[in-house]
Amino acid sequence: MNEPVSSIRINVRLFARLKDIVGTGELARQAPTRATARTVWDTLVSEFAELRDYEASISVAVNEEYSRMDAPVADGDEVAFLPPVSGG
Amino acid sequence: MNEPVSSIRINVRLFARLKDIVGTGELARQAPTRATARTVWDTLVSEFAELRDYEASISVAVNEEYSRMDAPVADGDEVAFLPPVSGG
Amino acid sequence: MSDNRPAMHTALYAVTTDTLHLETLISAVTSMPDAPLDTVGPGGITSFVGIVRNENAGRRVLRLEYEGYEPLALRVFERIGAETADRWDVRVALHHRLGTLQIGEASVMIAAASPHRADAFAACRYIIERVKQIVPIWKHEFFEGGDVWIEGATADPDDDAARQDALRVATGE
Amino acid sequence: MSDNRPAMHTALYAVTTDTLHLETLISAVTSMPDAPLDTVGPGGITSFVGIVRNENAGRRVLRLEYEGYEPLALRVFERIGAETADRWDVRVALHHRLGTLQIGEASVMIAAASPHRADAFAACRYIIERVKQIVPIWKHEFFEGGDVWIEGATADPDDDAARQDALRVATGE
Repeated sequence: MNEPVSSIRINVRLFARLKDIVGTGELARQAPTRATARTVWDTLVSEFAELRDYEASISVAVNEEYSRMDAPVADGDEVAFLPPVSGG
Repeated sequence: MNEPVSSIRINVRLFARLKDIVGTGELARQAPTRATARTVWDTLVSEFAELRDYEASISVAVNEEYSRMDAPVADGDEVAFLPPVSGG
Repeated sequence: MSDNRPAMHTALYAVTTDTLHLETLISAVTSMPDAPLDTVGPGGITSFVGIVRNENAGRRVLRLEYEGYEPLALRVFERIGAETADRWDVRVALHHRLGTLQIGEASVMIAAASPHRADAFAACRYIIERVKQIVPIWKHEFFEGGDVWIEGATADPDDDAARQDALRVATGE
Repeated sequence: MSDNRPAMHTALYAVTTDTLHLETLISAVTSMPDAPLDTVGPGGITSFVGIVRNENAGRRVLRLEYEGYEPLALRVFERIGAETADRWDVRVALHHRLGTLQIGEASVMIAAASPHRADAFAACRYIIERVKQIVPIWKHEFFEGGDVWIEGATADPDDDAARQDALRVATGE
């Protein structure tokens, strides 16, 4: 295996303008075993600087449930970052 | 003519329980030329004592418009007496 | 039925023995035949449907028979519509059924379209309150063991206290 | 379309690219398959329909494209339904459309049935406020001269202040 033993794989979902910034709504990223949703977000921000504008306004969902940025994430989890919503 | 010169003819409309008390929803009554809606009502009450229960709660319409008991009525007018409403 | 469909389709106010259809009211408040093409359309439509219930004041209701003074009822509908238009940015429709209604059938339907949903909600609520206050329509209730004419409010469209009550309920103020 | 009609007919919550139909929601909130026959049915049904407008913030809107996180949106619909059931004596339905919507098309429909019309009105209003606060759906607005993602509220279902705001608007308290 090429990947470090201490790494997990996270399926990331992005929506609306976050998706436009990154260029896709679905991607995968590696994270340390004790990662939180914030760890995953910070990884994305390091790659896509424009995401930083959403630092204070995003919501996060883990495995299709609303969660918190400090929630731990596990290998294979789906972590979705949601810009401010505008349904209705 | 059999009717006195000073008399007018009023077409009376009654609804809901008023109609049940009188036994019809449409009737005609004579009234003096300077009659008001109240004059017509009092004529009916003198014939149908049960109507007196509605003294304080009826509304009146003259020629298909809400009116007042002290409004003058004219020959050929339609005067409707309305018990408390319960639409909806 | 097919004959009067075109007319019904644009009737904002109706008193009828026919079954009521909410789509008809919604069409009526959203189609604006006289409006210029660039007019901003409604952002929201609120509606209310009143349904005949099988229970009233502890009585098992079997059916209702609605009686109305039709020409005056229609004029009062228009009056209520004018009252809402004075107060809110809204286009409204109001249909009431007469005759025999079974449990579960719709007796009254209201629709209010507005660019602002607060206006649509307030107007719709105001209208049903005003219907119960001043529209010359009566329920004859047939229940297990008897029947009774329901008597609610003494109708007086000029009673400002009643109108203020309806406004308070509608706006929550 | 004909295939999913039976299922749609009883769906209280839906996120779909299909045209929305208010009759479907009203059927869903008035049919009570599990209720005993002597249950008191609803006395009133309040509904709300959100319509795509041709103007927003001074821009001439051409169309909207709605995107959603569907599985989470459905769970949030159920959560909002539970919030209303906790508070009011009401049965509710909530359908939201996704994909491309033209001006005048319905983006969201809500129905609330209750024995008490005050409950039906409050629940319906509460639901649209909550939809705008916490449902993971986004409007992509295409207007004359460009396009923009509309960003409203940071979604946080546990934000009690937001929930209290929605309650205040719904009850007028």
